[in-house]
Amino acid sequence: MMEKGLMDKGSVEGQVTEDLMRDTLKTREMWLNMGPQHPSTHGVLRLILALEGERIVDTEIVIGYLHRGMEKLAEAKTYPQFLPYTDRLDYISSHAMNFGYVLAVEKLMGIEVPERAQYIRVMMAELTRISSHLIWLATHALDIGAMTVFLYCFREREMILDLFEMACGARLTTSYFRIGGVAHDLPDGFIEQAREFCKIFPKKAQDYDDLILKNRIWLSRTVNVAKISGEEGLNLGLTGPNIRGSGVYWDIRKDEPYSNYDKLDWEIAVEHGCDVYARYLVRLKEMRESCKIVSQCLDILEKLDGPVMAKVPKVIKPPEGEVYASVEAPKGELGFYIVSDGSPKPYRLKIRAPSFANLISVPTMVRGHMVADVIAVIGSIDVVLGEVDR
Amino acid sequence: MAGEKEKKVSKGEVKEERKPKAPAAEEAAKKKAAAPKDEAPQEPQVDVDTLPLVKRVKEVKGEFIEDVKYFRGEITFLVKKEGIVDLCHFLKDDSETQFDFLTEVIGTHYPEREKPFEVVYHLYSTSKKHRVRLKVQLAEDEEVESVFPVWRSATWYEREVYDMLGIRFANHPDLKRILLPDDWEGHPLRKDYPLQGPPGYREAWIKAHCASTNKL
Amino acid sequence: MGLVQKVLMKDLLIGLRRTVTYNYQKAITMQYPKEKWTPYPRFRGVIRLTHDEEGNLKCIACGMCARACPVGCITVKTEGKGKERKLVDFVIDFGVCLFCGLCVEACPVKGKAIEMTSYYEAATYDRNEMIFDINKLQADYKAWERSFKK
Amino acid sequence: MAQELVLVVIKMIVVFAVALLIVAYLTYFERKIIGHMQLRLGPMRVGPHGLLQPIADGLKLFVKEDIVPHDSDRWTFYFAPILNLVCALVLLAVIPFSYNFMVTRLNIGVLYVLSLASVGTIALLLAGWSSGSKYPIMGGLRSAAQIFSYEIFLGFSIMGVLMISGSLDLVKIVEAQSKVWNIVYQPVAFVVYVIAALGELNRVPFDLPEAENELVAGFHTEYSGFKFAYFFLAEYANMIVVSCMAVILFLGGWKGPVLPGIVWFLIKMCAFFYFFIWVRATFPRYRYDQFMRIGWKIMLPIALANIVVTGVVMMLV
Repeated sequence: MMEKGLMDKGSVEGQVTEDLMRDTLKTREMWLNMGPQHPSTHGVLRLILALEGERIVDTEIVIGYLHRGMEKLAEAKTYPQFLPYTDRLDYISSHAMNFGYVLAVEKLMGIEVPERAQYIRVMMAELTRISSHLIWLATHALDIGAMTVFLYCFREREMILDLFEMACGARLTTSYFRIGGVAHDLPDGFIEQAREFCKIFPKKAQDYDDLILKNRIWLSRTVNVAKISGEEGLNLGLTGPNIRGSGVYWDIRKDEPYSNYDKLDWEIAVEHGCDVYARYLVRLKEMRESCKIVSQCLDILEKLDGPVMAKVPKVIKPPEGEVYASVEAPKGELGFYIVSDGSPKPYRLKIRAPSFANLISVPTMVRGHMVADVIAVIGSIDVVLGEVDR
Repeated sequence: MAGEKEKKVSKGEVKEERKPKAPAAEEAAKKKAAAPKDEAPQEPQVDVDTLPLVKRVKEVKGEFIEDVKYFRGEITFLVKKEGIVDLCHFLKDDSETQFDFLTEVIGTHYPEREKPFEVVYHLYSTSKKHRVRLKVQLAEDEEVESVFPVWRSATWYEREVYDMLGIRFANHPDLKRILLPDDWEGHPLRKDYPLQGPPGYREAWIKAHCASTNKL
Repeated sequence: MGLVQKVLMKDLLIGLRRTVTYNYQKAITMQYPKEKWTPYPRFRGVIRLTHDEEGNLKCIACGMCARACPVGCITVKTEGKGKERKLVDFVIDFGVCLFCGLCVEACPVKGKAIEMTSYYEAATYDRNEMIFDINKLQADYKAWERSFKK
Repeated sequence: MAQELVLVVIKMIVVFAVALLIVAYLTYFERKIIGHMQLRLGPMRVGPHGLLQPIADGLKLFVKEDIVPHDSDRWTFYFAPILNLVCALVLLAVIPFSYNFMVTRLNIGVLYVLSLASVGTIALLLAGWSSGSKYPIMGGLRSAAQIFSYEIFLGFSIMGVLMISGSLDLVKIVEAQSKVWNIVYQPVAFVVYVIAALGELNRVPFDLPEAENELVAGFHTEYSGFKFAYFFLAEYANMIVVSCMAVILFLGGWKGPVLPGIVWFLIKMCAFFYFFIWVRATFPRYRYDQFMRIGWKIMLPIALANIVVTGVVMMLV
């Protein structure tokens, strides 16, 4: 099965034959099965690598080991019932997933969300972005061998998860957003604790920089590895920090501002290196920008009072029609396409998962590199298999 | 709406809504009174033909466009099946549209329609910052041309549509299942596919994997 | 980075300094079975049924929670119709439960007839033990909470 | 004669038993130190502060199922871990822990250590090859490449020391450092030696043969139970040997004021372990080709230049 899959791409076969002709010695490429159980494939990703020594000739990606049929399930759930399921898409940034879903339903129904809820949402989404990027940095560094960064990142992530637990009652699968607002208002003491986090975080982030930012080993492992130009990246469906690492100024929060992002002061993080290191820098910068957004939101929330839920009918029955709403999730563009037939259940719900799209470019990125680089590349594009397989 | 779906809805909902029905209706009425303020600017009677994007497309590739819709600020083109790749090439390269990014490809199944399948393309332009939706309707055994020559990312999206709905794409370089195992039977996102898998599948799975627990 | 710095391995020494300073700081580990995490008041743990002042269950057997549940893990068994409706059994399968809290939100009773406690040590060796019936759902976790709360 | 033989046997038993115990506890200290560097506690459960953890680990490995892969080369598969451990332990025989505390005094001690150390690496190659699996063979190949490149400049780096002391006898080398340690004369050689030692030991940042994030576990992916323990012990025994050699060659062996020689020796050795563990906690891992490039293009020329400079200075002084 796997041999056939690879051979189907005519160009690869041609490449291999050419190599065989060139070498007088009859050599054959080795097939290496990386995953679904492998320390650095971030879950259940499976790569079939065709190797020449340690150099990669071709890659095939096999996914679907975590397929739960979310889209089919959605057709059998009412709109509010599907919300907890979205937590389980990208389970390390569940607020962002909720955000995309509720925005789509609100767009479909034409609900206006109260100001206060808007800012709470933005703040939570940005905290999620920081925590997601922290996990990414932790695992990416661990993959390349710097294991201490992992623990330092998790230390800060715990602070964010504490905040989540305080506001939502759960640390990971938060289910905090509701169609028309958020489930509860912020609890007492939240703002102070969040402020403390914003104060501490930039200082603590210095630790990761000390360990790897200028480290020569880190540089030699990431600079000029897996280069992909902005144009090619767009062609291959890259979004989010990955495409911003290739010099494309594209952030949905800026370009199609939703939920008051346009009223806050922040910058798009863009790097022009196009390589693993550039993507690393983009995310580092994004974490700091998110921190800025969070503290701005806190300033506003302190003064702004009001309801956190819009007036929403008890049974949510959107009008007939279809909408697509997208948010800038930590991994890239997360979109929900909902087709409604006027009943309380979506007729069709499609999730545009950023990790799924980001994976498409992996074979292009790793061609010609070494086995060790595959790990660096997978780490750098930040996949979460819950989202890829849905 | 399909009879089956209708039945399911009524079975599930009528019973449930016995109590909240009145408040829900009230709410809806209240909302209707309050809503026009929010909804009205979103849903005015926009003449779609005046939108610059629609104008441009109709002007150059009008022969492929069957219909244009406008809902919640989103433009949808219903495209003739033959013209999709041509239109995509145009939308990508034209200086007024510049849709350089294929967001996703979606398949939808409407069993009661004459052409039951619908392939939906979402396009985005990173320079113009606008979006558009293209739709192609297909009959049961029809194929649509792959847009893989325009955007390479379409390979995976189209594989997913094939996997989930069984819609075939002509000239696709590697059309096979992507999320489900290669030997899977059926296409789960079709409306006639049962929610808990093929009959007997769940029981067989429990027997094979959960032998130790008698209740699941 | 200048050549001198490169030869002197400044980049590496910065990292070494960072790890060695942490070597002599206090660890942040929480030794779980010995020390336990005290959840915040909103924590969504195991669900229980609440009582009114007279010690009766608040539940009015309306079944709203069962309908709100995304996974259908709640079963409310009732007897009689209309005003005579009586609660016979209330079963939650925690093996399926998502702990999303939608059931509590849906509860129409004043002061909520079901609540989410902070109890989180609900792991079992057998799937069947995760199915809580009406008696098990009235368990009190106050003592458990007090055992480690500061 | 008989008395002498008994003495040698006693020394052997003491050295090996102590070495194995130290090796076991090295794993404990490594876990503890790395833990604390990462703001964790490390092992805490078995015994007070986890002090019995190494024993529990050993027992666990002893009773674990011993898996032999179907496609493996059976006898080589069994032989490789034994060879690895034996090579590591035999090296300890010539290490002078103090002036008269050693199993045997060999007048070509340095040569003996260098040659047997490379045999130990062959065991890794054998292990990788005989497993009949792809990840181990890649690990094995990587370790083979390491023998060829790092062994060479490891040898060159200590050449300067040998020139100064004029002997291959480890005791004489230490005696030659009575006044000034060799590290003062040979700082460059010391740095080269440490880097080569990290490469030779497969430690971070050069732990390519067993890079767990790429090759699962490298050459010992297929090993389990006690055969795995052999590799584990050998790795740490090698760490002892390399640290001992560094102490002898560059840090003046057992020389030191007030305290008895053996205590000085152990203190210096422990400082070296700490350094290895410290490095492991801090750095990422090099890629295989970069590792080779560092060896051949940077370290080897430096080591050669060091020899030339040492020679010239010795001629002039």
